[in-house]
Amino acid sequence: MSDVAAEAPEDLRSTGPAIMHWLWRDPSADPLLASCLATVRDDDCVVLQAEAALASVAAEQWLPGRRGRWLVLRPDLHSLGLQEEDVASDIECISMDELVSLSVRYATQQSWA
Amino acid sequence: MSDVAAEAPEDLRSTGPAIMHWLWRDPSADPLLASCLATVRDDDCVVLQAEAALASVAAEQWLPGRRGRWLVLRPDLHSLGLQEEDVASDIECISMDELVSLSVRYATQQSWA
Amino acid sequence: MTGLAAKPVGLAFCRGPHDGADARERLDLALALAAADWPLSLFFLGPGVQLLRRPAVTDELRDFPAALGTLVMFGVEQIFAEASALERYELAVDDLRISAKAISSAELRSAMDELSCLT
Amino acid sequence: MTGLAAKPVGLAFCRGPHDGADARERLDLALALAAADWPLSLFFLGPGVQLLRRPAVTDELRDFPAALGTLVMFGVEQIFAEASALERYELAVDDLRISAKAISSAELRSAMDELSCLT
Amino acid sequence: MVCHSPDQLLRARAAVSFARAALKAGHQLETIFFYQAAAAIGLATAQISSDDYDPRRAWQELATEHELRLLICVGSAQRRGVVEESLASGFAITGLGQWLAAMASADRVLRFP
Amino acid sequence: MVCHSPDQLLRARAAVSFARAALKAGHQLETIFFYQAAAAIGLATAQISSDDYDPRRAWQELATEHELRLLICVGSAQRRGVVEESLASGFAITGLGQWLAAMASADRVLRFP
Repeated sequence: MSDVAAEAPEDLRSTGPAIMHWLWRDPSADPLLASCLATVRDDDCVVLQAEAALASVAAEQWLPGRRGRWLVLRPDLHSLGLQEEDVASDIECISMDELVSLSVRYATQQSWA
Repeated sequence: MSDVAAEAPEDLRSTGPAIMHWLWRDPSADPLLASCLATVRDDDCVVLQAEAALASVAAEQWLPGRRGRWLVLRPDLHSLGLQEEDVASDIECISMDELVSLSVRYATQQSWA
Repeated sequence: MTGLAAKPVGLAFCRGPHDGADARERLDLALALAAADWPLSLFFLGPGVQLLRRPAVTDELRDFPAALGTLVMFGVEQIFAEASALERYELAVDDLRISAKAISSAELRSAMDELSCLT
Repeated sequence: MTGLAAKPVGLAFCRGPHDGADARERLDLALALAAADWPLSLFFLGPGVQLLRRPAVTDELRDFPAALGTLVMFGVEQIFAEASALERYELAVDDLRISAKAISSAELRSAMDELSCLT
Repeated sequence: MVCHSPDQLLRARAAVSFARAALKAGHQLETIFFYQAAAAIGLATAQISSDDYDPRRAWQELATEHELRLLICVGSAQRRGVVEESLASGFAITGLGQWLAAMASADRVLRFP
Repeated sequence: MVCHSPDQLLRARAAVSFARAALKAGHQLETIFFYQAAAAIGLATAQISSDDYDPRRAWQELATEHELRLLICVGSAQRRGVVEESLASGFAITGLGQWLAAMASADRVLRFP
């Protein structure tokens, strides 16, 4: 069985629908982070919710080799004492209204918590 | 400031009393595991309590370069579906009575949870 | 949009057996869905694979095997365990309490594609 | 055995600001000890260093700075933050909400040696 | 389906404000189902510090404005001491059957862990 | 000082059986202080499945046998809806002052997170 890190990206060229992944835990205490990273496809979307928003700061460290569209919510950033400037450049800062309108575009939502 | 992994063992040759460290969390979700490992001295003792008992099985993976005396409680092993044979050879399986008599020998107890 | 009932529901077990009541309460959810003949797939991910460990002795704290056995009795067959997690916790597929298929991340993703929701 | 009061008590903050009520309730403990003039050392370890982050805007969820400021007012001076954790969460010592000393693992261990208990 | 404990404030606010934003965007939302630790959100006897975000009040306000049903799973409630006498106004205790019925009529179900 | 939630069964059993073993070994143990999530262990209205380990009953039995005081911190209790009316027998609600007094007279304090 293949290891998470050894997974080749082309294995994920599935024909299924795109998924919106929701991450919820502080990246340093999240045993599911690697599992999530390994299942994300280029047309997927990943939302760093609540404590997971911390992963948007030292993103190279927490989220190496990420694919897909990555999002973080502004209210979460502010409650964690972070500013938009702290966030990695390829991660978008959005509002809750934007998240709602984005989420209906994905047939399946998956919570990693 | 030195990194946890780069810490030289000789830095820990303190003259203070030995400490009993208590680890409590599943090793895959424990952000404090590295912090604890880096402060353990040769004359210390580390108890893998509750979910932390899982670290006694794939110990090379979870607890690399460990120093000191390592313990795990038999009731925890059993409740996690593990047997004494599963435990790494340098980790001792003990009873709660043995833990009590050991713990009074250490002036300070530190919970990592 | 189509109704949820058109495709199977996926339930993901991501926490260990004694890490709070999470595993116990998600099993209740699985039992309710299975009893209502709802098509169901179960995923054991990360620390959740520990739920599948066959116990050496009966656990005095909480009895999981009964609930897992009932799910199999109800005809739930789509049971998957994350291969990398099995490895990390030193679990062999033959040692599991119920029969589960070890899947890679790519296979996990393909299985997710078949679901109406995964929760 | 000597009484606990002979040496300072160490309190370790190991969880983030919004990971349950842990941080809030440990601050209450620190305030009670400080108010009783109990010698006290505070340690911010792992995700706990996030409690020291100076907020960009006031947090509508819960107000930590007030309690931390009170501790400083009560004369608590022994405040330590794990250097490797500060680095991991990209925090600079100058950016912290209250003045804390960044310490290596070896220094953390030496500081622990001075305590009657660390909890 | 809301599953987080009432003291996980980031998660609690995420759930409430997602629901509010979805309603604002014209989505139909009928039932909020409280499962696991979230059952304690409906506990009237729990005192919340006046400075803190209050998930119980936030849900009550949203429910009143939009005629939402706030249903707590009976199993989760019993485990956490939430009984009819200690139930906050606006909340009701119900069985998993109600959740199944809501699932059957919904286009999607979102979990807030 | 017991801090874990009543549904963390491994931790709950560890605390009870450590206390039992310490008493058996002749150590003096007078006060068990319930703080944070452990306040809910003293909730009489919480129903525990008859098959599961029951921390509330385990503490009650130990307290009766050895005249222990089971003290719940008032702040933790209020947050979790533990009030005099819902308090399990054998438990009492108290302030942090009692904890300070116990600290002052004890040789050591152990925390079970």
